[in-house]
Amino acid sequence: MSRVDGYGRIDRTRTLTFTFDGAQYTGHPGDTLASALLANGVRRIGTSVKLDRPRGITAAWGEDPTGLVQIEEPFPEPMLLATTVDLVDGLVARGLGGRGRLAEVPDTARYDRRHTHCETLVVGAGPAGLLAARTAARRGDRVVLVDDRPAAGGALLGTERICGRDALDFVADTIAELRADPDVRILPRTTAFGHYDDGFVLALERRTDHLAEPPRNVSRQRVWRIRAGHVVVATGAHERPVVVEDNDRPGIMLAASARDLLHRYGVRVGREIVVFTTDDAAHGAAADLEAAGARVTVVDPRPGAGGSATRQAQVVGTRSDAEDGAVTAVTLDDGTVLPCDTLLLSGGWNPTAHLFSHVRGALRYDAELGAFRPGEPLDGVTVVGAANGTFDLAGCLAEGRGETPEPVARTTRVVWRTEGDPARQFVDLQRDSTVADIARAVGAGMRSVEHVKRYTTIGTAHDQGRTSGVIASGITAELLGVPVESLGTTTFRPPYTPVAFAALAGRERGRLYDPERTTALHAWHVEAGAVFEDVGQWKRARYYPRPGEDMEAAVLRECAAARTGVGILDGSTLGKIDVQGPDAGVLLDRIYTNLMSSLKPGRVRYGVMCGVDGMVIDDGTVLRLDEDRFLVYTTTGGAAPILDHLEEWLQTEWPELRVSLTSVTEQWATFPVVGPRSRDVIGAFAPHVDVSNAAFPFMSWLDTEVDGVPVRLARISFSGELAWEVSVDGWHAAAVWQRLLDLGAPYAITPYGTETMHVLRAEKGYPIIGQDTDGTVTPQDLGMDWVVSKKKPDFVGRRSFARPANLDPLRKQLVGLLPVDPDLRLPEGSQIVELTDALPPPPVPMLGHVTSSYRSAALGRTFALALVKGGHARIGERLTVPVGEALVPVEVTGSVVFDPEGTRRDGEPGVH
Amino acid sequence: MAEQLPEHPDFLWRTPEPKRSYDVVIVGGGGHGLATAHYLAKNHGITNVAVLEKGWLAGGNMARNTTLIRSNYLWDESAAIYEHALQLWEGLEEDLGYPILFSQRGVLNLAHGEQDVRDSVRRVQANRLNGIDAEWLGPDEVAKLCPIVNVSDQIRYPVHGATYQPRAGIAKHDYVAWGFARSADAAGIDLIQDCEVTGFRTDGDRVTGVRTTRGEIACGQVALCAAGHTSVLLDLLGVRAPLQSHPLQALVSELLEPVHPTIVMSNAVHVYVSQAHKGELVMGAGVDAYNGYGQRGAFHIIERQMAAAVELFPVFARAHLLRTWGGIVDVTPDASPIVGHTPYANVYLNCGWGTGGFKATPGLGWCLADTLAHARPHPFLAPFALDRFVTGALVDEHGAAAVAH
Amino acid sequence: MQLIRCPWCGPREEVEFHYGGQAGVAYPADPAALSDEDWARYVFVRDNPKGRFEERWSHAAGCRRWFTAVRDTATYRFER
Amino acid sequence: MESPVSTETLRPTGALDGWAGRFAELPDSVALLAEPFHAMVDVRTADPAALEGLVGAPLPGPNAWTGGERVTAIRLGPDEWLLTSPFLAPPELEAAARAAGAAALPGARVAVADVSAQRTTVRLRGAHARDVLETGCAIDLHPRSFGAGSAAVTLLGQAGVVLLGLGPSDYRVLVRSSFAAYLAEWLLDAAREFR
Repeated sequence: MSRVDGYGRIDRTRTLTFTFDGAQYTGHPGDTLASALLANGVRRIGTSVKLDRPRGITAAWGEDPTGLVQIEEPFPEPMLLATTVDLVDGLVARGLGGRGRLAEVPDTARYDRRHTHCETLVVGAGPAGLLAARTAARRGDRVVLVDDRPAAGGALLGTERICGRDALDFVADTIAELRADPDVRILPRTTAFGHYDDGFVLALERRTDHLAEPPRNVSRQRVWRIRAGHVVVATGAHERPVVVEDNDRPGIMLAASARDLLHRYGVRVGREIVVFTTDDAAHGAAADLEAAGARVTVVDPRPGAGGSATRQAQVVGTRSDAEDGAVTAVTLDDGTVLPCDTLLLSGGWNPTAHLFSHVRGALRYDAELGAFRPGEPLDGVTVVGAANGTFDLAGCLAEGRGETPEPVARTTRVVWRTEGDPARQFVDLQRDSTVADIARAVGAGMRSVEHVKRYTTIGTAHDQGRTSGVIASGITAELLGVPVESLGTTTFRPPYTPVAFAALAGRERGRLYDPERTTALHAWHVEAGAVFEDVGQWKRARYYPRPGEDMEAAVLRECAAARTGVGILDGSTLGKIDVQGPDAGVLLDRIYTNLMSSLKPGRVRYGVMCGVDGMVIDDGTVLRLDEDRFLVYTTTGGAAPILDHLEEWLQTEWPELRVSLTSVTEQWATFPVVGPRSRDVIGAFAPHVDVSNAAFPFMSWLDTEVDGVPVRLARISFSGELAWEVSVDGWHAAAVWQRLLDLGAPYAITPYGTETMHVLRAEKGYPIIGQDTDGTVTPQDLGMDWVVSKKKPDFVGRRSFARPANLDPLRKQLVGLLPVDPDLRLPEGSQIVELTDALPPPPVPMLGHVTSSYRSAALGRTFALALVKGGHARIGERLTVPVGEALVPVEVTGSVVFDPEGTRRDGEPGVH
Repeated sequence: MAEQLPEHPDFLWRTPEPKRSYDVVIVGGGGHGLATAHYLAKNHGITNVAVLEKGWLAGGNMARNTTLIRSNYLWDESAAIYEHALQLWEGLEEDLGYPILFSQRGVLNLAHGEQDVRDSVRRVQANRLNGIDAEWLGPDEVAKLCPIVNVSDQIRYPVHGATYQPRAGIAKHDYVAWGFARSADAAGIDLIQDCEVTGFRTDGDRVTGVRTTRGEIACGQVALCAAGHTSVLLDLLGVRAPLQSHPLQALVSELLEPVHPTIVMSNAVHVYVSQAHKGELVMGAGVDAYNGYGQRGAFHIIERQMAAAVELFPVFARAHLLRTWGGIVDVTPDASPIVGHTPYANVYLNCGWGTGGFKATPGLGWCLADTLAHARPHPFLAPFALDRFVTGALVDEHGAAAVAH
Repeated sequence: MQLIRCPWCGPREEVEFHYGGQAGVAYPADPAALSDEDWARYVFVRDNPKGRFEERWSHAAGCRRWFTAVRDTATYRFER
Repeated sequence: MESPVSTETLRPTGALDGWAGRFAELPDSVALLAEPFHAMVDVRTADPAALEGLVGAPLPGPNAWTGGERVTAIRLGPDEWLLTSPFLAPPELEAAARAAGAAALPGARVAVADVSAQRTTVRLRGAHARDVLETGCAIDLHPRSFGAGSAAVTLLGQAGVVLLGLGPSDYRVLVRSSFAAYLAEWLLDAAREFR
């Protein structure tokens, strides 16, 4: 055991048991998996991805490139760093060889997100960040302070003193002051992982993994969406190793990480430690480890660095004769071999400037530092402390206060690597990429760091080049003989650290993945046993099967009811737009292909809309309510886009028109009551209304009241049958629906769904926009020249009708198809070719495709609608539809296959 | 140990100084430009060619795409060029002598609603009649091919089935680009990096020279292969084309043991996933709505993508997003490319591939080289001429390409 | 992830807005008088600059009003 | 033909009638209550002063609502307000708005549309009400930014809403009726943490 008394913030009064690679160990609350493993003397964590070499823990936190583990219990999670996994009782983990395993069972943990706003966001609760947060809070800002570790303090964990006090007291006091401020939110265990425009920062809070018994109703992880007036990046720096031969063995670690492990977890990473550094900070780490009982030899090539005990030399290699592959000795450039169990490396520090870089902050190379640091400042972003390349404590505190610190002379010697075999000098320990790989890339002609990165894969792994990126640039520059600044570095992109997919999905899963829109009758449909279909976000009743019925049987029954008795549909999802104003008719004339301004109040007209490209985008009926008021019905899917379309034209093109548009889709529930007996039902429903053909003709409407409830009746038919649409406000929808069912009971009124609606309309050749059209179909293609006004000088799309391609006689046109075998229903989507007994070799010329296809109760046979090249001229011809291996002959007909004369519109002759 | 990628060759390309003049100047050193150079040399013996790249070779969309290769497009015109490309992909490794890791693992395009099913059957039938491998699969068959897809009818938008193209696949994008580059370089073609085009010298209806940050270069013919930056070049020429450049994002996870044997796309819930050779999940997101040249997009698009992914693939819940990035895609009104003549007699345009440019790379390169060699559009490219927007004869692939990749 | 300033509602998240492309492209006074080329230019061709761009946006999830804003397509920054 | 006579009157139903039981299970810190049957009328005008008499106060400016004794006005857009009233029947409110509009300045047209059933209302209050909203509403809900009298047309989860600040930890949410069930489910789910 390498746990040292008197160090660390773990709770030694309690013991936790965990399993790693099949063996049981113990640790304490406050440990990470890495600290507990090191405390138990476990140094080898896994093997490397390419060369299968043993790998240990290289750093104390998220910058570690080697200590990857697979969690198995409490729930499988791949590719976590042992350094960031909180130890809990019963944890089961294993080391990885570079690839993780996904759980086979669903993750039932909760994830959520939370928006918050502040004047100042401070990322990082080290000395600079704490001061920045305190300064902002004291001036009255709302402050959010996030830090990715469980406790604040950052690098203030060693023996530093601030204003004569122990640094940790300063941390505690500052946190206490911030906590007392209701406008300060402190988020520990929270990693700011992405920085976007306008002060938008995303941060992942790990809320429950450290708890012995995570509550089920609390999210495991939360994505904070922080909108800040000002972002203070105080994210510190990552220590940079010096690359030496065989630098990938377990037991080789960054110097500051060893110090961190000692002070946070009471883990002394070795007894015989060699510290190889070209920077001053590691001398502090050496002193702390020595004080904790280790024997430490410091190797530093800089003349006069450290005390007299420091050896002025360089480490050029490591050796291992240990079973776990851990380092057992290092070799110096003067030939000395120093036995040891641990090698700590430090070549200086790389500012953690990711959050600055995410918003396109330019990084510039600082040759004294041997690192890239923030360059030109950005509006709304301040980088302070080590993240800004300011490494002295006084400087960090000054920057935290918003002051400019005194410049401090730099003493780092920038050494990327020492002498040795480049094939065993690892630059990216996770990708097994070496100095030799970089040399090969340069030899192959690569001159850009991006190419070198891709050639060598350096920086593409889990750690995204935190410890390797700058070194790779440095070594590449050396090999090319150019300055590092001319090469630059690869781009930092979000996320800063890996984030679970489920955390980003948040609560948008299952039923909340996308809203389900429902009509006022939804409960009734459910009760009635409806089978639903998704129509955009709507749940619409597709059919209502009776016991023993499949869809076909149910739809045949529903169709028959509507054609011979009476049926009723919930058509409430149709879009409805209230169009008001003296120029309402002018607007609609410009939007619809036909004339709307000539419609009389009390009357209804069908209309078609096109885009400027002349293609049909929507259709529906228009009711003129008043001189200056229309009610426009759109398709279900068209409700939102068509309102947007109208608003766009009105506001951006014709603002002079005195018109206003209001969506009333949910205001009105609409129920088509359809069939030869519909007059009986409507007559009973509104007994004071004369429902005779003479008094209430086709395509007219009126408002009335039933039991004091305003009701609108309109004679509109999407089936060819005698029909009324009953509209009522949504409050009274359920009651009116039930009333219609009660009154229709004597006529066996039959609720029908969207499938029956589709069959009935298809029998009449009425197209469904989006099913019988696909954005390439004009009104003329649909055989609807009659809906295109010849009188109006212009309307949206009109000019496009005159383009050459629109005049092509071989355009695809809507026709009916009757399979020669009346029992064969063509699959919708089937392609159509010339009549043939055998297909020629591909490519086979195609004539079009089947858009709608049904079995018709009224016809006693199947039929289809199709878009066919030059289809209108082909009526009467036979064509072939390949279905599976079969070649199905079909006859082209007009698109109206049922009651083409329209005799049923006013009810069965003789009735009324 | 995980599966390893093959090593790159010891030598790839020279770093030449630009000459004063070339027979053909290709603007844009991405996949399309490099492939065109390769086929100019290989098929037509034309090697006095420069490829001008403003940054590093293949550093734009070629380095940023999600590497899906398929040819199951709806319309005959699209099917012809993409199928030509797919057939070239099938022999490309041999042609280039470069291990491009072309893995024909098949693509499933999921259908989530009745209209999706109709559109899918329509496309499958069209593909088959065009000689392209395509099948319609029910949910059970989808689950057999890709067991991790949630085909339960209890999800918000249940899977009603899928189209399947077995010959579709993925390839390693850098390897493809570098293979073309190495081949072109070996044939004597100059690949010139850090060379941004800043203007054109014109003489009547011809362009006689290209002005660059590395001096002026005289040219016999010019091919514009600049993808998202095409409009910037066309502005220099005073030519207008119906192009809008948008950010398109993609992302990868960490390395995972194999879980996903094929490629799954879903237009309805906007997701597209494959698992690359080393084990990372590669996913494409939707296009950001606004115009942008920033090679980055908005994060809510990624979040929505993740929600869709976890909904369709519950096992992905604890996979981790490792890296996101963005490319710049040039989108046309009909979601089909624009290739062919410009108002300048010796300048050819190749753009508007939107989200689908990678898969076309060899096919486009082959046909554009042929176009340059014969100074007329290759028959596969003819339908994609700029003048289709005047006649109205569009090749509207929106239905098939809403999430194209 | 922009914070876009609606002239009527103030700054709101990008997701509340609908993008409308280039601003100031007027509907032709007499489309019928245009050549096919000119009509195609109106229907399909829009500027696509890298840099300053005058655009239309609609506050779709808010007041539903269209407005014109100037944005840099390279940095995504709106001019205030 | 004889028609069966219905003895029942046509009783109104609210979009969230079925949810009362689940709402009742919530603690006071996240209390949810459906408030059906508020009359609502959409008014568009360039002369909002014409409606002051009806509302009993000047019509509110951006991101605000004003409550009179019987009628509340919520600003939806630069020339658009939503008048609501739990006391008046929809036709009464619509008629009152039309009557008020008739007195508008010459040329300042007033358009009025009854939208009472277009949206439904949910009241959310309690110590954690803001926490619940902040899981899916991106606007700044800090009381200094969004207090009593504030209003926003915005998104909550994936539903478009009109959000009203009534007082500390007290909000009213107006949602399109077809999204009401989704929003109820969403709110209940967000409130799970506080149960």
